[in-house]
Amino acid sequence: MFKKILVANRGEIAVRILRACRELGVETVAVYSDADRNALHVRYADEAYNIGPAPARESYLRIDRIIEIALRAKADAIHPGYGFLAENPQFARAVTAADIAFIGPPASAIQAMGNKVAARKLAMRVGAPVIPGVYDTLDDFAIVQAADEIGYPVMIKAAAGGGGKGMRRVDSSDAMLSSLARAHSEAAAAFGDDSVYIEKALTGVRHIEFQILADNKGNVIHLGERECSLQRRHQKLVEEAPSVVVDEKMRAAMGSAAVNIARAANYVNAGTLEFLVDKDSNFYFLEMNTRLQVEHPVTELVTGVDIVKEQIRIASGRPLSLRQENIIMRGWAIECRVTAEDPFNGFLPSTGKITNLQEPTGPGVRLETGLYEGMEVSLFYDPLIAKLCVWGETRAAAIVRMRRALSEFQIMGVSTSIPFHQKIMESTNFIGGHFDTRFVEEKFEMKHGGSEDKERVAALVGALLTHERRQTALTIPPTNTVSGSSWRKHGWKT
Amino acid sequence: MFKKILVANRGEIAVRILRACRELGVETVAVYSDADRNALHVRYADEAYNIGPAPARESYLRIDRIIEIALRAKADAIHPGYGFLAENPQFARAVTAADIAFIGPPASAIQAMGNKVAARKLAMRVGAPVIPGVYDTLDDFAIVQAADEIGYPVMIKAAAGGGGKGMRRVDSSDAMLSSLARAHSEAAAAFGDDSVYIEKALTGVRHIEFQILADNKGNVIHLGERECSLQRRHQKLVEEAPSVVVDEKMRAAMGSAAVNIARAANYVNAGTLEFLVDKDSNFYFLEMNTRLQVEHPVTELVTGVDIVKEQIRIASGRPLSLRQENIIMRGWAIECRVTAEDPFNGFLPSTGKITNLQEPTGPGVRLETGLYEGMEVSLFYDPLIAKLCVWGETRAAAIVRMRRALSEFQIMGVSTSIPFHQKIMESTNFIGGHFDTRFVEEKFEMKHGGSEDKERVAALVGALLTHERRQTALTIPPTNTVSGSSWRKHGWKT
Amino acid sequence: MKYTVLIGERTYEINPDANHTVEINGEPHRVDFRNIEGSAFYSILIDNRSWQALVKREGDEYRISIDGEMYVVNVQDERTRKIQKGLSKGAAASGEFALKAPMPGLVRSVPVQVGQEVPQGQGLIILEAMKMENELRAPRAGTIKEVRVKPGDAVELGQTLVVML
Amino acid sequence: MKYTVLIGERTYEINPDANHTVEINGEPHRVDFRNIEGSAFYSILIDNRSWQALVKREGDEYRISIDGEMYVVNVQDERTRKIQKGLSKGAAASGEFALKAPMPGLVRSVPVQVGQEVPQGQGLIILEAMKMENELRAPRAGTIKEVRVKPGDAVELGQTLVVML
Repeated sequence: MFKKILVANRGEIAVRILRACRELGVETVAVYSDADRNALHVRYADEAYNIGPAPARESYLRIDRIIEIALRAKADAIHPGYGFLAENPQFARAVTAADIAFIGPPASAIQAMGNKVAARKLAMRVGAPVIPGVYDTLDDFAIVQAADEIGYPVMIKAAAGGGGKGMRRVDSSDAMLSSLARAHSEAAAAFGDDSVYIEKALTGVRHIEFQILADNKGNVIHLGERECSLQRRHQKLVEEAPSVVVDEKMRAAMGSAAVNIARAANYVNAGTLEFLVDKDSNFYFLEMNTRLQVEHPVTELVTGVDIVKEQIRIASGRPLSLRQENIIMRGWAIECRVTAEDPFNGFLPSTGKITNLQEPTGPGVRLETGLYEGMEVSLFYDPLIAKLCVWGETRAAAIVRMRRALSEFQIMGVSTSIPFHQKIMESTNFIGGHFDTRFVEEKFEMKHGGSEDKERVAALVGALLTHERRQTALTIPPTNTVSGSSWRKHGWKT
Repeated sequence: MFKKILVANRGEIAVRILRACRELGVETVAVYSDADRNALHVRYADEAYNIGPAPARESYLRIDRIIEIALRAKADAIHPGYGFLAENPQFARAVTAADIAFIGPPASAIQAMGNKVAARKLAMRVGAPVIPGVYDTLDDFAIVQAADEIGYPVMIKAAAGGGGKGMRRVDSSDAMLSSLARAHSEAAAAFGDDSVYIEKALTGVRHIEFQILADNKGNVIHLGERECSLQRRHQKLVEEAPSVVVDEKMRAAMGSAAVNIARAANYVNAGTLEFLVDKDSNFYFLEMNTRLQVEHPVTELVTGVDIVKEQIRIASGRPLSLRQENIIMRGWAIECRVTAEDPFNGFLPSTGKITNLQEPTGPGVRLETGLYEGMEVSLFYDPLIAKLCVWGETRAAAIVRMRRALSEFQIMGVSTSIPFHQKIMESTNFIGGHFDTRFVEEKFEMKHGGSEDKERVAALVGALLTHERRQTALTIPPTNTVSGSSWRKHGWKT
Repeated sequence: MKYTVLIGERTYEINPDANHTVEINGEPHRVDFRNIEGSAFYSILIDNRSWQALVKREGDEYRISIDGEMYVVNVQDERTRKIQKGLSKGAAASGEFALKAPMPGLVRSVPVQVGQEVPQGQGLIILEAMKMENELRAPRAGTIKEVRVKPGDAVELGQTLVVML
Repeated sequence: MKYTVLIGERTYEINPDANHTVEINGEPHRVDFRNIEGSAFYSILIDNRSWQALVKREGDEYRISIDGEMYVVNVQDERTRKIQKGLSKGAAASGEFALKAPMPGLVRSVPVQVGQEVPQGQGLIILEAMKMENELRAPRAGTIKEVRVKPGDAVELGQTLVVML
């Protein structure tokens, strides 16, 4: 086992990894930007080093500094978390070159799966279904011919792509040539590589992914699926495990496809295979995420496996202690990604200081967070501020528990996505399991309007606080703090 | 299902039950004493009613007031929690007489199992092993004869007893008559009934209990065992599920004894059968607790069953949806009872205001608490202030997780048992599973003495804060708050 | 003292000095209102109904969260209300309004032109910040007077983007 | 300014004004000390080692919890220390000491008698409160001067139970 692990990340995921290390008895090193000096991950780690100014490119993306600090602090491993450098093969390579273990897949696997066309070809080679499309580099004329064969609508995507850039949907043959021209130029601008490919545009599909674990002895298992269809602009909002549309047979088929692809890629460590599933339960491999996934807790809650600890064990050279037959999903888990965004205002990022915080707890609730009172939510980093996860015996039990936990979660200082999550948990479509990847954007609407009862209480509280201030003002000099009241008006007393 | 449930309790267990109600969509009524106006359970409930002054006998033990409020608020059920009125058959009877459902066993079962001698006889009738002893009302001469047959040491116990009162251990025949005389008078004073019985005093035993659930259709199942041997003066301190000394065969035997006793008592709702287990794995029925147990969360964590929700469902007349074969224990759970007591000073109760609070969270951690910043911990009620529970894949994983969670739990304002729990989690005897009910009192010692490193940091913090105050005093008038510092002294900067 | 409380478009008349009760829009209620020990949390029992409020004062306004729902609350007593009534009539609904960048970012598109009449809620600017595109909307109906940015411009926090009349 | 810090029996000399560093018992360290936004929590980096402190001031003392370990910390600067040195020499170890009830309760037993010499840590009173018996111990060695209660007495918080010399 490692003696000291550097966590090259911030926020809730850094704290998550530091907790795993503390439980494993491994010493920890945090790195932080100027904006994060007081962050929880800095306080939680055994050692902490500044790596530069607030912007990520000057701190959390600085490969050179991170490795320099790992060497200085004598860390023998680095965990990249997700985001930042987690899927950067240069980083994995530089870490390994410095004789430090990289807690993640080998650089070659990151690179191989990073090319979307190469990944799909690899999936096809092992017989995993992919979305009907043309993955070869063809000239535009051949692509148009192929599109006619596949049938419209089709998606044009950049081969080196990711994050929706260079992606466009084409509904008919007429628009194909002009769209291809624009896709080429966008791809060239974004990735320095103008090659594109086409895929059939599927509608009414779900986004379902499989978690896999692979050791460096060739053992590969999967931990079942996660349902991630609730998205907005390709950002996941709510995830659950298992999925209502996956039965045992389908799980076995998709799981074995996932394991076969990972094995063909010589994959080691934790990874996620993303699939689209259509209404007829056909599934298609989409891409692989070669890192720990944001939504890994839902899998942990239903399987009982601690994925971060497994990552660390695998990276330290240990064989998997789990076999496929040990993996049994029990109950149901849901995660809400709580972000500092205003759901009533087009999810506009919200910044400011967290002045008050009340966190949910109790049965079946797991909160992953880097929040604290006094924290500044800035625009430098991802708006994700907490992941609220629940487990229940059934999906229904998990949904009502999530409602309960959301009602307990109070954050003052920034707008958050909590009202959105509350609305989702009340939505009959969500409760019935009827949704696809377009659900949030096409069929879901956020409207203001709390209950009349609550508004009346708010009015009363405002009046009583003002009343108190008026009376206090006569005796002591007024301050700007709101506190200390204990006020009572009883017609009669119990 | 019920429409509105009154929770006749306070503190963490009231909040636990209110959470279950909120998840079930049932409205809730809290009751509170004058000392608890600001308590979490008051704020969490939909309605709240004052029931009298701080002392429990004038508030939480007032059967008349609680029923009056239940009727006024139109509650159709009452949950008693544990302690207070939970095992008072008059309360159960009065609730039922007011046409309100009692979420617990029938009064007759509370009464039957409340008499320790009657409970043991019932156990013997169904063939469950009990501690060798004499449970008939004999004259003292006959008792001495019986003691000689059983063999010393023996325990004299009050038939109507509980909580250790009137209980005494006798090591030889010589002391028997005088001890009996004193036991009679103590029992008469404490319970108004001087009858006593004797039992063989077992040494090196473990306290292991079984959770059962019984519906009113005659279905009875058990949810496996809890290990509760870590006690101090008959107060449990740490519990776990399962137990290291119970294997599948023993679990089946003890579980079936538990189920048989409950069935013979016509028991309905949740209950707990307590056993002693000796070094040779012989088990003996001790007594039954006819209520929700403090330590129920460890069973919930390993079985996935929500015991409080099951209690409510059973009381509303529903049959058990679970069968014995559905109950599968998975992983390991540990609970630490965090109390406001000073473990370095003979567990002296500690009172005061909670000025600061940092609660543990993250993977596998469940906190049951009624704590909040500003709360007054008083001597009116039980010193239990929080239950910290963890789940891990294995016992070892649970122990290291508990250490991690304890290290995150910061409470300022009262002394707590947290250092004791930390010491237990580091103890080789505990880690090895080697302990019995006398372990804490006989083999465990609390010594002061943090690490030198930490003391040095404390010294530095004190000096820097004083330094800051000295400098601030020159410009602004001093206050008694400690805050606002941001101080930095770097030989060089990273 | 009676208070007039404004939340959104609704008005509440609250009199804490009524005989033994608090009057809300003329109806009497038993009220027990407690601060949780110097924090921003309050517990309120209204006729034994229990509520929790989390309060932040911002100038003359309160932001009050009741069991998670957020309300912006304005309180006026009888005197100040009479004074303000004369002054502020309709002020919010007319006059110049400057849309400022709520964060630094990159202008992706400007779907309005000078002279255009826009309804309330019309998107005025699409601003890219972090990984997201954010639509900035008209807070009320009006006419576009100036457009000070164009697609591709990098803007600072607080920079004026569009001016409406 | 140099400070002398007392924790239990140990003494630390701390000089925050040393050139570019803080000296702890003469050894220089790089220190970065931050309050967490007006709370009682502090983050301290000492030569990049990270610690969290939770601080409560009580009169002249601090109660400081470092990662969960509690320390009672007394800080004296050079001047006050010189003054106090003359006054308080040995004061804590002699003089009268009154053992007061730390909570209301019932005296269960009094295992000491007037005139008895007791070592530090000797149990003086067994007090029953709530469900528990609590042993109150001698904070230092001494002689019992008075015993003011007997078994069976109900006592109030703060009532003097035993006086030691």
